Amino acid sequence: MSFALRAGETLGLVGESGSGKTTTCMSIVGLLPRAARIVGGSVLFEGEELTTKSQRELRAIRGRRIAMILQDPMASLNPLFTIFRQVAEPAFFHQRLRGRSLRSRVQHLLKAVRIPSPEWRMREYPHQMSGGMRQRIVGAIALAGGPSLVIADEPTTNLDVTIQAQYLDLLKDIQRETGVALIFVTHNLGIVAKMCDRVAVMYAGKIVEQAPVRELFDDPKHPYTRALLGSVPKLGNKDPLYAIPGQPPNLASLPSGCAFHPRCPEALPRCADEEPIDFHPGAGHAARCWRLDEHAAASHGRSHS
Amino acid sequence: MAAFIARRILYSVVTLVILSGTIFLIVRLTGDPVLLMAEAGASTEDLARIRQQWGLDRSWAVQYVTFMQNALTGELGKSFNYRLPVSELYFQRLPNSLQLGLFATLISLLIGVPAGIVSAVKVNTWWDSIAKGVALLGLSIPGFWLGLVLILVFSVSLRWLPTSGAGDWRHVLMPAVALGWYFAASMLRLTRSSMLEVLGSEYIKLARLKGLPDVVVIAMHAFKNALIPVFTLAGVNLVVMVNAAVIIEVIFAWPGIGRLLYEGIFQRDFPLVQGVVILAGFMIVGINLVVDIAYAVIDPRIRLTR
Amino acid sequence: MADRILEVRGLKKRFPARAGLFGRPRGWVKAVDGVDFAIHAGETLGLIGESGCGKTTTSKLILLQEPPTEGSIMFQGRDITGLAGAALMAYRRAVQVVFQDPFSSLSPRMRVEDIIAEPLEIHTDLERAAIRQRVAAVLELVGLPSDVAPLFPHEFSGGQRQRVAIARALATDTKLIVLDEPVSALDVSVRAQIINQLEHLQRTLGVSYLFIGHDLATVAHISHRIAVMYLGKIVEHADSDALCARPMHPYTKALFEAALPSHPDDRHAATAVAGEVPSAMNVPSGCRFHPRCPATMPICSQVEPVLQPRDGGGEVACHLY
Amino acid sequence: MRLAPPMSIRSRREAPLAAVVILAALVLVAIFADLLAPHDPTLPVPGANVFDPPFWMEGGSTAAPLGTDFQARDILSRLIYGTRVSLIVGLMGTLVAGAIGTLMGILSGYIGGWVDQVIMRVTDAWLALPAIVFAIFLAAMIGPSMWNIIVILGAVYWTRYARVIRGEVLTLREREFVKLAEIAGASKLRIIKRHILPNVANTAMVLASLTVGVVIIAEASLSFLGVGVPPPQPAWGLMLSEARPTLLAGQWWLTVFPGVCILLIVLATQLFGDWLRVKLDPQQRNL
Amino acid sequence: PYVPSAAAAAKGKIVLAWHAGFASRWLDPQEHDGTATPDNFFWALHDGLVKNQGTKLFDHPALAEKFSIAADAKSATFTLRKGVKFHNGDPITAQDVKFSYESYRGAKADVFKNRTERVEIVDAGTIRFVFKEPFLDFGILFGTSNVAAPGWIVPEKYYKQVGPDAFKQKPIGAGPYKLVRQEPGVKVEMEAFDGYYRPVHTKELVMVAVPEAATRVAMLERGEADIIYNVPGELINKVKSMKGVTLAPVLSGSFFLEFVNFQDPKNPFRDTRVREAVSLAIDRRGMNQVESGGLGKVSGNWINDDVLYALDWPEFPRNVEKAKQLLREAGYPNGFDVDWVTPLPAFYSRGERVIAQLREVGIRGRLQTMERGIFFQKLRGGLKEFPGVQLILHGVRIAGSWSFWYEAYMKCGGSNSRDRICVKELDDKFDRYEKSVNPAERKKLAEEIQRAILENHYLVPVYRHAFVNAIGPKVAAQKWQDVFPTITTGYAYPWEDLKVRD
Ligand SMILES: Nc1ncnc2c1ncn2[C@@H]1O[C@H](COP(=O)(O)OP(=O)(O)OP(=O)(O)O)[C@@H](O)[C@H]1O
Ligand SMILES: Nc1ncnc2c1ncn2[C@@H]1O[C@H](COP(=O)(O)OP(=O)(O)OP(=O)(O)O)[C@@H](O)[C@H]1O
Ligand SMILES: [Mg+2]
Ligand SMILES: [Mg+2]
Repeated sequence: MSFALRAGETLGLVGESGSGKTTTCMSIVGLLPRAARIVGGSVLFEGEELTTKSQRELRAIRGRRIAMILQDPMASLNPLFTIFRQVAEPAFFHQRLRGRSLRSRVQHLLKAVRIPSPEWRMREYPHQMSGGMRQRIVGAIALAGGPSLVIADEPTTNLDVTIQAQYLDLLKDIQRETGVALIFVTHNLGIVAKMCDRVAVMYAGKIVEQAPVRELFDDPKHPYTRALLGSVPKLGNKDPLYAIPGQPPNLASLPSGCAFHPRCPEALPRCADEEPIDFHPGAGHAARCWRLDEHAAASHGRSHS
Repeated sequence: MAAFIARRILYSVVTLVILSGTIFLIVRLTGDPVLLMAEAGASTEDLARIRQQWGLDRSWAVQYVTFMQNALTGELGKSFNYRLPVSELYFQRLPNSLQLGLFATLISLLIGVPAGIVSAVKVNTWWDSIAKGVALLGLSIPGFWLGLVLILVFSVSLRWLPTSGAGDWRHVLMPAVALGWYFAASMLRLTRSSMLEVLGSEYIKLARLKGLPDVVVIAMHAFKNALIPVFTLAGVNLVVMVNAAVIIEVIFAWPGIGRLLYEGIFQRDFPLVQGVVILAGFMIVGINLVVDIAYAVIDPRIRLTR
Repeated sequence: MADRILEVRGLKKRFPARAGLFGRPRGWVKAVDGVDFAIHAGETLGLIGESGCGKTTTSKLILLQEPPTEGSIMFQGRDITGLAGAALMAYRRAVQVVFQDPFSSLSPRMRVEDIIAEPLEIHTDLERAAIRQRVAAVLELVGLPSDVAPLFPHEFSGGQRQRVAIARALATDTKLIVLDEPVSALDVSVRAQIINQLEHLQRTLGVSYLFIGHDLATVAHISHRIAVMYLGKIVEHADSDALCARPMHPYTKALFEAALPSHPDDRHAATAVAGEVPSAMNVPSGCRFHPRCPATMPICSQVEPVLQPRDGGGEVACHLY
Repeated sequence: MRLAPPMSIRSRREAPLAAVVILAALVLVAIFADLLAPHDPTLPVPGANVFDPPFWMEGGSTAAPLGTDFQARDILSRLIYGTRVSLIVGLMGTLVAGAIGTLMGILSGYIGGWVDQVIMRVTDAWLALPAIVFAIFLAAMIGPSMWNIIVILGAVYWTRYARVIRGEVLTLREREFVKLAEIAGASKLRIIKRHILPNVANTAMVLASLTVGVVIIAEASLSFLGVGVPPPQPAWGLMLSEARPTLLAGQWWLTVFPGVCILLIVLATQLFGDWLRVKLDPQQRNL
Repeated sequence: PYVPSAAAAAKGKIVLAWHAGFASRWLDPQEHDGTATPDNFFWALHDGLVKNQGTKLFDHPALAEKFSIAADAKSATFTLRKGVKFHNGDPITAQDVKFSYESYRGAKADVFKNRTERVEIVDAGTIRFVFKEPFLDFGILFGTSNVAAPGWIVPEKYYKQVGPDAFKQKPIGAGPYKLVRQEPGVKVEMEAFDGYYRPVHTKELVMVAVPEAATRVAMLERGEADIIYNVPGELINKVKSMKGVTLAPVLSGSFFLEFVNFQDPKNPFRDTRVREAVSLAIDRRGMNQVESGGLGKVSGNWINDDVLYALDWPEFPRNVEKAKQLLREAGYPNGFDVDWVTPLPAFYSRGERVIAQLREVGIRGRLQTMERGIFFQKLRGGLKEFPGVQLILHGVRIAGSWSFWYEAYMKCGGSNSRDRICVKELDDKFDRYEKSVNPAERKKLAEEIQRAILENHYLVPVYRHAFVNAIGPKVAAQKWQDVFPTITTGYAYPWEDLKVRD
């Protein structure tokens, strides 16, 4: 898979559970579990190759230049340390701030994520915060090192709708103020619609379609993307939903050819044997589907159902 | 917090009542102490006299009530054998037992905790295998055998250490190793599994994502969280080592509480056995309280919510 | 849709919070604080609200997992709060539930056929063969081949498990199924399958649903009527279409505003509602939404509004109207 | 960039071969002790002396290949029969402890309320009672015998099951399949039988596999204190404990052979238990 | 003759490692429990009017310079040695003797109380005990170690002042050693008393309790202990081989077999031939060799020969063939089963040997083990605790008189025999013995009874075992008897005679 992202841009990474979103993010920052390893490819960050860097060099990048917001705000704060300490750590280790300057830095960060009375709140512990506040604190930690890229891995799945809306707005504000680039991992197309400039759709560990957000919603090229869009209920619309048949595949035993072909309503015979390649139906738009192959399109296999 | 501690104390009292009742029954069901106090040819009148002298002629219920009444005033009765108040005997032996228990705890911690951490951090490497091997050995060698081998090697053959008895650090070394060895294994296992659990948590992931040095992540973030169960086990183990290190104390002729208990049991020294077990119970309860409070110090969730 | 299968009146549930030394509660969590609603045969009632507003507690009360502190629950015209013996069993047989987590709601040590057969074993004295037949039939109903019966849950995907859970709920002649966020744990592509399946089952079997969720679009899609809950109270209820067309309570409005766009062009700016749901232990005075309400008035902090009929059917509890 | 396919997880590894082989061998030896042992384990070897060394040493003979003990009995035969005794003690002790503990844990966790309180307080009290007090108590009540030792060890070690199982049940009780059964009208007994018990079985199994070794060592310790499996039964712990003075006298074979047997079985059960734990409990909670 | 500064010459230190934990009550002769163990402490810290020493049974004058027992055995008069003192410097007076006697509450206290009419202080140095009736055993009971201790003197003033319990913590006596420090149950440290009337040779005497035998031997090997008690059979050869170490196999208790309820018609042991067969089956020499390193004694009588009127009896032969023959004659050609063979705890290995030997003649027994306390309790419970066909292997040491043995283990209703054995005609004879005041008649009766028991194999003697101790190189001794000279005990007193090698 490949994707690229410019400074200040927001990329949405959409896909179902287990499609490899988290793994992708973790491999960018070089923190795959012990059992996993990158078998090929490269990660270029501000012109530097990350995959070949040692853990030591990566450590200097993690937290400082690339930060990450994890999915579960309840679990991602250490219960035994104060908010101050946890927010301060990146600045303490990376910028080597101490004493008063460290304190004011932390206050500034907490203010930035709209924590009320930060000088008082930072002395408290995570369990004293509500879920929304915790998630904002995790955001503050991400910002602490002054990163140029923040990867947010489903940061709002456990939040209430109203809190989620607040948080998403906050992220946007911060992005506007600091100009960080954002990779937004989610399975919710609504969030993508709200937040992102570009979208990459993942299926079974691969990016199957990538496009600017409007283009993707208006003119999805990959059948999976289309199906996904069709399966989401919309307010004020009570028509039966479009249900993708079958179940998401198990990554350990992927179908041959295009991984989506067993569930695909438009599958061609070749889909079962040949892995599709990238097609570029428009500027900045890429999709991996044999249907986009001109010749194949001419000789329709099955028709759209 | 106060209510929390109060509730813990209430639980402890219930525990102690159950404990005292159980031990009271058990010692009485195991036979007549008077026969062991008298000579082989003692007459029935002799026995009756001794029985009366110690209040053993009264009904169990009366004996129990008296016992509990006295216990509440800190009076655990007088040992048949030593003719000393049980509490006095206990506290005479306590320093020795504490010395042994603390040394052994230290040894078990020094072996168990670092090895457990290494084994968790380097899980499934040969470090891990070595650590697990050590733990297995610890669990599979009976303490008395290890004790005698130690005496054989370090006292008899090498002549480095005294064989037995209490005294300076050289005396405590072998019993502490023989005692701590077994507990080191359980310490190792526990440290390992609780470290593994913590290391897999989201907040450790986040700590790594912050770009913190591994040492900080493991020593500060992970270990502090993994400490709590280890702490509890160490506390309970300490109490066991202090109060019931029977075998090691016998092998090394260590003048501790374990031997007091051991001899008390075989002599049917009711007040002594009851007293030691109840004081041990107190200690368990006390240690648990200390551990609970220590939790509260370590863990703000408990400190503030309970 | 005239016959009310379930009717709830003045339902309240308080939980003691932080018991003191001798079990003396230091406060009360008013999880459900006076709720009325009715479900008609063959109808779906959607229950929506933010986390902690008492949706699950309401369902627990209906399922008799907790005794209500106050109020009554009528099932087919009969109060069920004091039921025992055969009448209770009859109720247990008619009302089933499907939970959110398809991984936790099936016992990992039981075969699918035994899981589905359990209510049958409890409530009927059918022969093994008959039970097996019934199991096969309900599996068919939820779109699973009947040869999966002897498998264990871990051999299924999330969506399939949820189907098994639904099949179990249908095993007896069920009248009402409580669905507590049945699709929130599922993959996006599978959600639609389950929702379609549920709708299909309702059409063919005529069961009623109490559908609990917090995704507005999903609830609106499946429900005939929707009740909006806030801090243990229903603040607005109406027909699904009417509610979507014109939410009236500021809280309902806030929910709609916070809902995510379905297209990038629908993006709207910062939401009107601020802050988070207060704790159910100290419910604000007056209207419980007033501290967060963008349209709050002095009266809101003093007088608690009651449900009043609203335009387009349904009721709303707000001083604005 | 391509990612490696899902990583093969080591925890799925095969059962530890060594452990399985040792355990299987011990079980076979225990079953066929009568066929394997050259002599009666409780009677002197005719013609042999006390403390004959193993056959390869000077003064040893093949009549008693691993030497003789203080009663001129054949050590090999005693070890072979001892496998039976030690395995029975280890397994049955574990079983008794497991049965009591699991029952207590389930009652405590599932019924809750004062039942829970009582059981937990009893557990606390039990933990404070030294095993030896129990041992002598039971020996006094019903006389010392292998079966009493089993009961004693069961009575001592049930608490660890009770605690762990209770914890497990507390979470199980909140699990949705249990709620579902309750809502469907299942009785408590049915829920315990069909839903709770099968789901704590794994935990109990893991605990059990880790307890066998502990029980065998505990038996040896009780023998040391004179309240273990009574002579002349050839339990390894008893052999080791009876022969301990000879360590000093240089008759190493008397303690080393039973010692090695104990080491082997504890090692094997622990290895097996570790494997089982990883297999059945991938989160590796603190059992 | 009183030597004022006898202890001035005392030097060195001897450490004695014990096989048992110490009980503080052992430091108070007033509560003598009638066993040998406390005598260790009495002999160090206290002194009696008379005591046994060497081969003298009870008539060795100690605090008493001389004594006499009236011919009619109705009174006994003792004259105190002059100038003797307690450790605190107080002189020992006749009043202390009277007090000690009258307030004595240990073993056999009831016997003394019942039989004594009064205690007269004749003058400051003379005291007379007057009995209600002839009290022939008075000397034995009064002066033999290991029996009773009303003749051991405690300081009345001090004893009353601190009370019995505190006395046990800080006893003050008249013995050769005074207490320096004790850790109850663990250690007793003593120092030579320079006011003792006999020379005390060693300055410091320390007793430590070391329950584990191997550890004691290791201590001896390391020089941490100079005398150790109770070397187990397994380690006798090892200790023998240690340099400078002397084994001290003191003859001790007697092991013998009891046929429980043998008079029962259904009991195979009812037949004298069967009992004889058991006797013939026992390999007494082998047992002695293995269990006691050959240091015990294969005696004929089950009663130790160091007590009054003990009958000397030749060793019983071993003859497996004859035993089998007798069993055949008795109608047991294939032998029979014995339900349980119960040895005195924890001498299980002796029990196992007995079983193995009986097995050779066809008698099949199973070992029954029990904890020591339980065993004694069961003995007292009588027949109901030993149903069926049972054998008990007793190991007993009772000092003083043969009659104490008979009373405890043979007499119907005896303190240990209870209802398991009842031989009416012997008991009648024993009654006559008890009533008799004629020593010659008593001796005759005693011998008749003992002979009857042995000839009829009512009890089967096994052997008299050695209580094997070991003496380290530091202790000056030519032979072990120099350190363990006293009969009727297995212990190393009199302590004042112990000497450290120069
Ligand atoms: N440590 C691991 N060992 C083995 N397989 C793993 C591991 N971590 C992830 N996987 C597998 O890799 C695949 C991708 O996982 P990943 O967590 O990246 O998915 P995701 O898209 O983030 O899913 P979700 O939406 O559930 O967070 C999954 O099939 C998962 O089972
Ligand atoms: N057993 C209980 N004891 C005490 N408080 C409880 C209990 N169960 C629920 N509560 C409290 O009652 C309130 C309502 O909880 P409930 O689970 O009904 O909310 P919900 O609407 O289902 O939320 P969610 O959307 O998170 O599932 C919450 O504040 C919760 O903390
Ligand atoms: Mg993920
Ligand atoms: Mg809920």
